[in-house]
Amino acid sequence: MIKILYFGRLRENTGRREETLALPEGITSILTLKLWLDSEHYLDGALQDPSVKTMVNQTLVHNDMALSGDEEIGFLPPVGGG
Amino acid sequence: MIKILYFGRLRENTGRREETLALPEGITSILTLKLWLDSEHYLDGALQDPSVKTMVNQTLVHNDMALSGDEEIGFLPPVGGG
Amino acid sequence: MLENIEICDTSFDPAVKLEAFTKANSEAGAITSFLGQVRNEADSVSELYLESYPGVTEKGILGAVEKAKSRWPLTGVMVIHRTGAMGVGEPIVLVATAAKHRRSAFESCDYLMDYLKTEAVFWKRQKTANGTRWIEPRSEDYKDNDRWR
Amino acid sequence: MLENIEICDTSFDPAVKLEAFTKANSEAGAITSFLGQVRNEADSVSELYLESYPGVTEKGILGAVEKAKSRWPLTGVMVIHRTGAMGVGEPIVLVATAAKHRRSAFESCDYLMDYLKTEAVFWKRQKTANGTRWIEPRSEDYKDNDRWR
Repeated sequence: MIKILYFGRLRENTGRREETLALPEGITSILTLKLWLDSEHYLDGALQDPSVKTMVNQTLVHNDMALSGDEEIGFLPPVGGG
Repeated sequence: MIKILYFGRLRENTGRREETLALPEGITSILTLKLWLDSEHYLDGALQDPSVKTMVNQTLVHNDMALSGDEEIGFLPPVGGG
Repeated sequence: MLENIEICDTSFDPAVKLEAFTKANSEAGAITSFLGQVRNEADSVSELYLESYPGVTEKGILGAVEKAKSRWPLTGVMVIHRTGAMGVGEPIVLVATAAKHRRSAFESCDYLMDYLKTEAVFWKRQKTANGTRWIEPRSEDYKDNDRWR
Repeated sequence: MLENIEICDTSFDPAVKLEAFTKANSEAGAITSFLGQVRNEADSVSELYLESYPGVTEKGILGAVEKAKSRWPLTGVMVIHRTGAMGVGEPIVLVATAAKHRRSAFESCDYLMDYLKTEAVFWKRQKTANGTRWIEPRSEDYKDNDRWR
């Protein structure tokens, strides 16, 4: 199972803070997962926005990162505190 | 009467925090007052040191400032707090 | 080296925190602190909401503190950051640094605030009279942060 | 504009002063503070003694505060400075500035500290194991102060 975390505005876009699911058939990388989620949740490209960063098991990764189906995946819009 | 205030190391050089005296005869400016005090208190030129600033009635003045004999005169070595 | 990093989802008292830090660093010559509070804006911000990525956020701040310690000779560092909902006047962030001389204390505190504003893993939502919006660092914030590269 | 300038010849509690300042500036976004304390040095400073020129010292600090206010959009300024004899760990100076954004708060606090270190009318005597000596600003202090010209 993969656990997906949505932060900031992505949480509002998706209507959820997190979801846990089996990696759908044919989804093998961050890029394909993003495209699949985008269509699944009607995100209008929100995950494709270049300002959105992805973490796999709490480490920043690129779109071509392969997925095994047993990861924590975080989608991070631009950060900033203080 | 003039009131003379010595600060910082000048207080130790002169052995006093302040003194009040009548302007001695012939002493008409800061420059001549400094020379007179220097010899009076055996200051070895301490008041002539260019780092020592002079205030008359709490305003910075130059050596050629004339004295009337009714002033508060402060001798200030280099300042710095904090 | 005294170090205290806290991310907390309930209000904290900056006076209490800073007093403890000052006591623990009583022989440091210089302590600089920065307190960020929810501003009262013209368009009346009534609430600020911050979220973090637990684990990732702390790790990032710890990394910035390590960088600060390698760059300046510090004797103490404290970073306290709120998450959750905050009203006007409530503390958001408190950073304090202690060093022998004031330049190190000032610069490291300034550096850590720039990190927190632009790189720390937080998301910030503002509630105003016109609804809510997610806010990102201003271009000045990124520029400030670039000073340390 | 909240303003508080104090020169005091007995110890003050920085936590109490800063808490009052923070309360009075609860709607400012940013508060920077600097606390200078008597350091514990290798050559064991056992005491620091500071004297002022009453009237002149206050006027000078007030002038620096006015300059800070004209240079940065501040909502509050506090300067508290000790005179007399102080032991290791005792507070010497506390400066706090409040503004909408952090850059103004940081820079004005830094500026006021540079003024206090190099131009404020104080004289400072250090007592060490080897006797006493009057200390003047370091060349770094003058250099720091030149940044604001």
